[in-house]
Amino acid sequence: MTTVLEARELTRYYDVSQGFLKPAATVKALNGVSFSLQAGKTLAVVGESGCGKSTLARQLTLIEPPTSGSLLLDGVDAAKADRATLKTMRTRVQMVFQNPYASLNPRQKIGDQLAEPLLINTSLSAAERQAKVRAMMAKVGLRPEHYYRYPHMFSGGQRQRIAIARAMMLNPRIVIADEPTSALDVSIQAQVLNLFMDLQDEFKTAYVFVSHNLAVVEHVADDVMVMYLGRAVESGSKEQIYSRPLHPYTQALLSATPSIRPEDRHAKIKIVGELPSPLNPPTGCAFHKRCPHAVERCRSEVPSLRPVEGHLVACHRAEEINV
Amino acid sequence: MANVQASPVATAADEVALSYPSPLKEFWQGFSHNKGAVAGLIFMIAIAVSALLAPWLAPYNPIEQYRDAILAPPAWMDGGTSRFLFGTDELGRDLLSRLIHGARLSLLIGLTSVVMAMVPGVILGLIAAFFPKVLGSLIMRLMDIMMALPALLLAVAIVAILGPGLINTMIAIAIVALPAYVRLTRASAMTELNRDYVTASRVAGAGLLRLMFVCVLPNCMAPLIVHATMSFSSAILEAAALGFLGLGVQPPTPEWGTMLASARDYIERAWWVVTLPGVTILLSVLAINLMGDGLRDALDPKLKRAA
Amino acid sequence: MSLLQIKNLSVEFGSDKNPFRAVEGLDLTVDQGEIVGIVGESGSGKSVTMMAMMGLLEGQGRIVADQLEFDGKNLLTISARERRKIVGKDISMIFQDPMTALNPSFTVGYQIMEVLKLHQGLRGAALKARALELMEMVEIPAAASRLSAYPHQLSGGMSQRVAIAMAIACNPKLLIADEPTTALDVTIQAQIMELLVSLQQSQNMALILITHDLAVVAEVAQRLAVMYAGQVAEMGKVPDIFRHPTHPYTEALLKSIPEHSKGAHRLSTLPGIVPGQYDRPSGCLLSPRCPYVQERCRAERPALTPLPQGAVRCHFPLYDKESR
Amino acid sequence: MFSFILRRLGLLLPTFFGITLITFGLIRLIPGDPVEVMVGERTLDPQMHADAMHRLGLDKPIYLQYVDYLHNLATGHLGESLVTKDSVWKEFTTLFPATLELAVMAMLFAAVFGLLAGVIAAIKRGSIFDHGVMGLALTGFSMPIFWWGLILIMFFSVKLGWTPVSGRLDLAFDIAPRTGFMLIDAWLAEAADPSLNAGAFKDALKHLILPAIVLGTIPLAVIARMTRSSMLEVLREDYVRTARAKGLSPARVIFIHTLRNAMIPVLTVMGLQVGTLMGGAVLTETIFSWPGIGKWLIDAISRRDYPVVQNGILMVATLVILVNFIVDILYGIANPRIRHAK
Repeated sequence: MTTVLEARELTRYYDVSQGFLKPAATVKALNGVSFSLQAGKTLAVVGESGCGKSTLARQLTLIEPPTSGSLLLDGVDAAKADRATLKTMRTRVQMVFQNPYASLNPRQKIGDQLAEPLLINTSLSAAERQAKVRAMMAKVGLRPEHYYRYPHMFSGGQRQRIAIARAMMLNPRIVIADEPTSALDVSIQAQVLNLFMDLQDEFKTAYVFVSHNLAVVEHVADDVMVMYLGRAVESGSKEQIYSRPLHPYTQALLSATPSIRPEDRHAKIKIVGELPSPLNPPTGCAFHKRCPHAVERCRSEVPSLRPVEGHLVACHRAEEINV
Repeated sequence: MANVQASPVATAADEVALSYPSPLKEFWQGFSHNKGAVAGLIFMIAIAVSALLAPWLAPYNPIEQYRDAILAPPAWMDGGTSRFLFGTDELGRDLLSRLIHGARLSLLIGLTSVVMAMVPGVILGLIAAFFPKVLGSLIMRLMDIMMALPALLLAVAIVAILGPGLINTMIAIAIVALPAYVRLTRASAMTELNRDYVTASRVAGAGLLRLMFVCVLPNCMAPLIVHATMSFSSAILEAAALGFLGLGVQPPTPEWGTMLASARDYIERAWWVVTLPGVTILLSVLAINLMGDGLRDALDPKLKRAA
Repeated sequence: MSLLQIKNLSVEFGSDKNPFRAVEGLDLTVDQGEIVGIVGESGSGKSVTMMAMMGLLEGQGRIVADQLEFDGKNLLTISARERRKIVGKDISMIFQDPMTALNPSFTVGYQIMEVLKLHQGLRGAALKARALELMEMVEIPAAASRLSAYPHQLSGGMSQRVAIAMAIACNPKLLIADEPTTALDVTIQAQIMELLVSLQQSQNMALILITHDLAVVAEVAQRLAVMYAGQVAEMGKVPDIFRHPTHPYTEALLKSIPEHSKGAHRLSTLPGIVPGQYDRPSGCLLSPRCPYVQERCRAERPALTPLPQGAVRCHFPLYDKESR
Repeated sequence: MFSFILRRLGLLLPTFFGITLITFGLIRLIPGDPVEVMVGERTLDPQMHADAMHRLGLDKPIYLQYVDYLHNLATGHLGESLVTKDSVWKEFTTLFPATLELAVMAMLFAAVFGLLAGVIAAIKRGSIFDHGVMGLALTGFSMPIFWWGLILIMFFSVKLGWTPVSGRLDLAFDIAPRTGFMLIDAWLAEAADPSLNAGAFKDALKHLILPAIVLGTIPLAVIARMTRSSMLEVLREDYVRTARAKGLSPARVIFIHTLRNAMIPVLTVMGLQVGTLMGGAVLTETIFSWPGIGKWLIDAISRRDYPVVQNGILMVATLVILVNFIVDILYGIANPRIRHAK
């Protein structure tokens, strides 16, 4: 097992203008997240809007530097790499986006878009590039004549295949998939998920799979990290998270996910309140305002991620509430 | 392991994809759907042809004065002769020849000023979009200032400084048109920059110039082309207005607006010297604007969906 | 008698030369106080059906039906004015995206009170009190102050609650919820679904739940209609269909849910995509994608056949495997 | 709301300073010796030249000249006309009401008919009325208004004799300027002394009507087109569907739920038309010999009266940004999203 990607206390803050003559507010979109990703494995990042999962995905592509913390790719720290090294490092992380209609350039032919990564990063001839593109198109289930078509001529599912093909062109070590199936219909979602699994089998690519859909995550993930308001609240292997969730938020999420076998499920946990605004985060544990188990300590003290029952949980009362 | 090739997934979708026309054909379908646009296009082609072939098409030299036929009415009126189809002006010059040669000038001014405004406008707009913090807001404040000065007044002021004439008219009109291009380019580039395909190109390692001109700019072209036609027509109008105020191209050069200005005093005696140049300006501008509407229908996907 | 009876409803868009049938031969009945789910993928015509019934297509679609009756009133022959007395009062609807469903220029209170003024003639203090009561019914915290809030000041979940408050303002007999939770976060989804069900029970409304998510239907609905390309593929009771789907499409849809293939490496998929405007097959609409397809399916379009517990549109329904 | 206005004001100031930079630079960009240009004499005694340079402050470093210019502006010294020797500020204030009267009438004409035509065209989308109105609007938008003015004069004044050819009032009337708005002044004079000034108001109105139509033509076309497209866009919004689903009457859906939101972009466009109006006023006032600031500026340019050109343009630009500022504020009132934007 080799670690291809490691994040250490990664943070990303954004300054948000509050208006004229007011100081800009700082949004802590990502507030100290650490994980490591093994070659050929899938880490799923789960959470609701504002939890920082999309910010994390952007960070991992190395196109903007983190506010603090470090990102190690094959053991090399991206922040300490020189320009040339960074450029080659970037080719090893590629990305697939949520909205298949926005992730392809509407004015460029599919073939040209797939060839773009090769054109920029390799010295292959035009013919070699085309051959590679055609081979990849066949792999993702596109037909040769699609080469000269424009994105608007494809359905959502096909576009997502094209986007996956583009991400795979440079044979990256890691693919970041940000909600890649949430805009697709159920039957198309299944096709795309299968494609992800097949490509992973063939190329041994590691995935960071960002999603809010716990059912999809359960299918694709090896490891799961649950995020809430910029922090990881629980992380561990898929089996651990799904069979014995320890954090009240993870429990709530699992309970809130509708199931086609509702009778199988444990008691519903009613979770009250809105998602907190990242502009105005609660003190202490970010979840305490909605947590059924919150005590005084949760209001004042930020819980750290610590090992409980073999995986990591950020809850002061993890042991007490899970007897 | 990966036996995806055999997947029949693409088959059903292929028939759909096959029925899509090529982009050019699709554009023409959208454009020709708008009958006004087609009429405008035909009219403009006629104007452009007569402008190009002016020395051969025009029956007379536009500045030649026929003293025996001052203010001769058009051929179809009482007293008109077939010698001067559209009549003559106050100095006995053939109106038709002057209108045909005037088309050259108007199209030249229009085209040149569009290019002179569009190229720097697009570049400034892209810079403003890619560097929104310092450089971008600096550019935009500058454009705000230029926008605050009424277009015609600014053009008049520029000509007042530089002096009247053809080149200065073009420069004045181009400067006046610049802010609109900058704003439009910036606005559409900003929207495109937020789209995932730009991030995808970035992740693929695309550099700044590639992002600007290969990735983003082609997607901003639709509104820019539409705007370019509209600014082409307003350039013709502004050139004529400057000519009318005596600040544009100087007589005896046959310019439509200048023709109107010098004919003003004969409005009661000879309506044609005022009416014909005006109608020519109106029809040309209208034709271009009709084309602009057609282009918008054909190019702007947002409006296309709505139809 | 059923509250809502639809027989053989078709909705056609486009020109006469180039028509597109978004809904074709749809039958549906809804009884008082029940929850009916309508499930289908995008473009299956599930929203169009309900919009047609409510008269919201604004003359764009041509509506044909044998019967379209709500609460004893024939919606086909009724005048627009009469229809408006029912719509928003006895039948009301909430939509998918709560952030765009409220008018940004008016306060939440104004928009709720507008319905009450129109249909119940409330004025003054009574109006305000009822609006406040509704806000509390949909569990909006600090309801009194939220009445003067603008929609952009509310979160998606709160906006959907406001939309629900507007929809239930006149105690409707039927509430149509068109993908009410799709645009919301998981935990908020659960809250909204729970709210809808509890209101449905306390007000004794009928609820039509339009969704693409089978799991949502499995949790709350009693009956279910599965739509495919503008037609009802299968109709029946929720437990029956989830245990023994009779239409190949329903079966495929269920199987493609990741939860269904727990532990499997690959998901079972339905190849291809839903036919669009130009590529509708002449036979059964599912025939190009159906794993059980036979000659007859390609040639002949099946009719909706009644079953003891519902109906199915298939020449070879899955319950009698012997006939294949 | 207060902080919203403050924010907008913050954007306004740099624009204003930018404009002063431009108008300051204007004179200095003219090729040739500034004193010669100003005085208009080719050969000047060197001592007199140096005196003139000193008197005009042109011997100071350029940034100090700019500071002086700003200081003069702040204390209301806009210089004097080289031709009339009157202060520019005085000339501006005497002439401005004429332009304002014309512009207000033109805008009123454009707004009323433009909104009406746009709304009806949107409601009756695809009808003959829609096509007709939009065709006319595009024609109006393409109109060379100096020619349009001449044609109207030719038809209504010369041929039919319905309206006067030029000016603001017949010479037979002698009306003391009180507000500067001829309509109001004439009405006041008529009310004060009906025997002497009978018909003055009607005459003033007759003088105003053609120029207002000419000046209002392009804004009318722009407003009609914008209103129609904005209405059509809003009619497709989800909240309009919600309004229909509430059982509201079509009139209520259109006039309460659609029009209000559709007005937001129309308002912006109306604000932008103020610039067009000021530009158009130059042409319209020239054609109709309307004694306003448009004609004043053109005359100044042709007479090379640089202080008038410089500060006249500054005044006009200031006016335009002020009006746009007011439109911005109105925009905020019409659109709660903007008002509350952080």
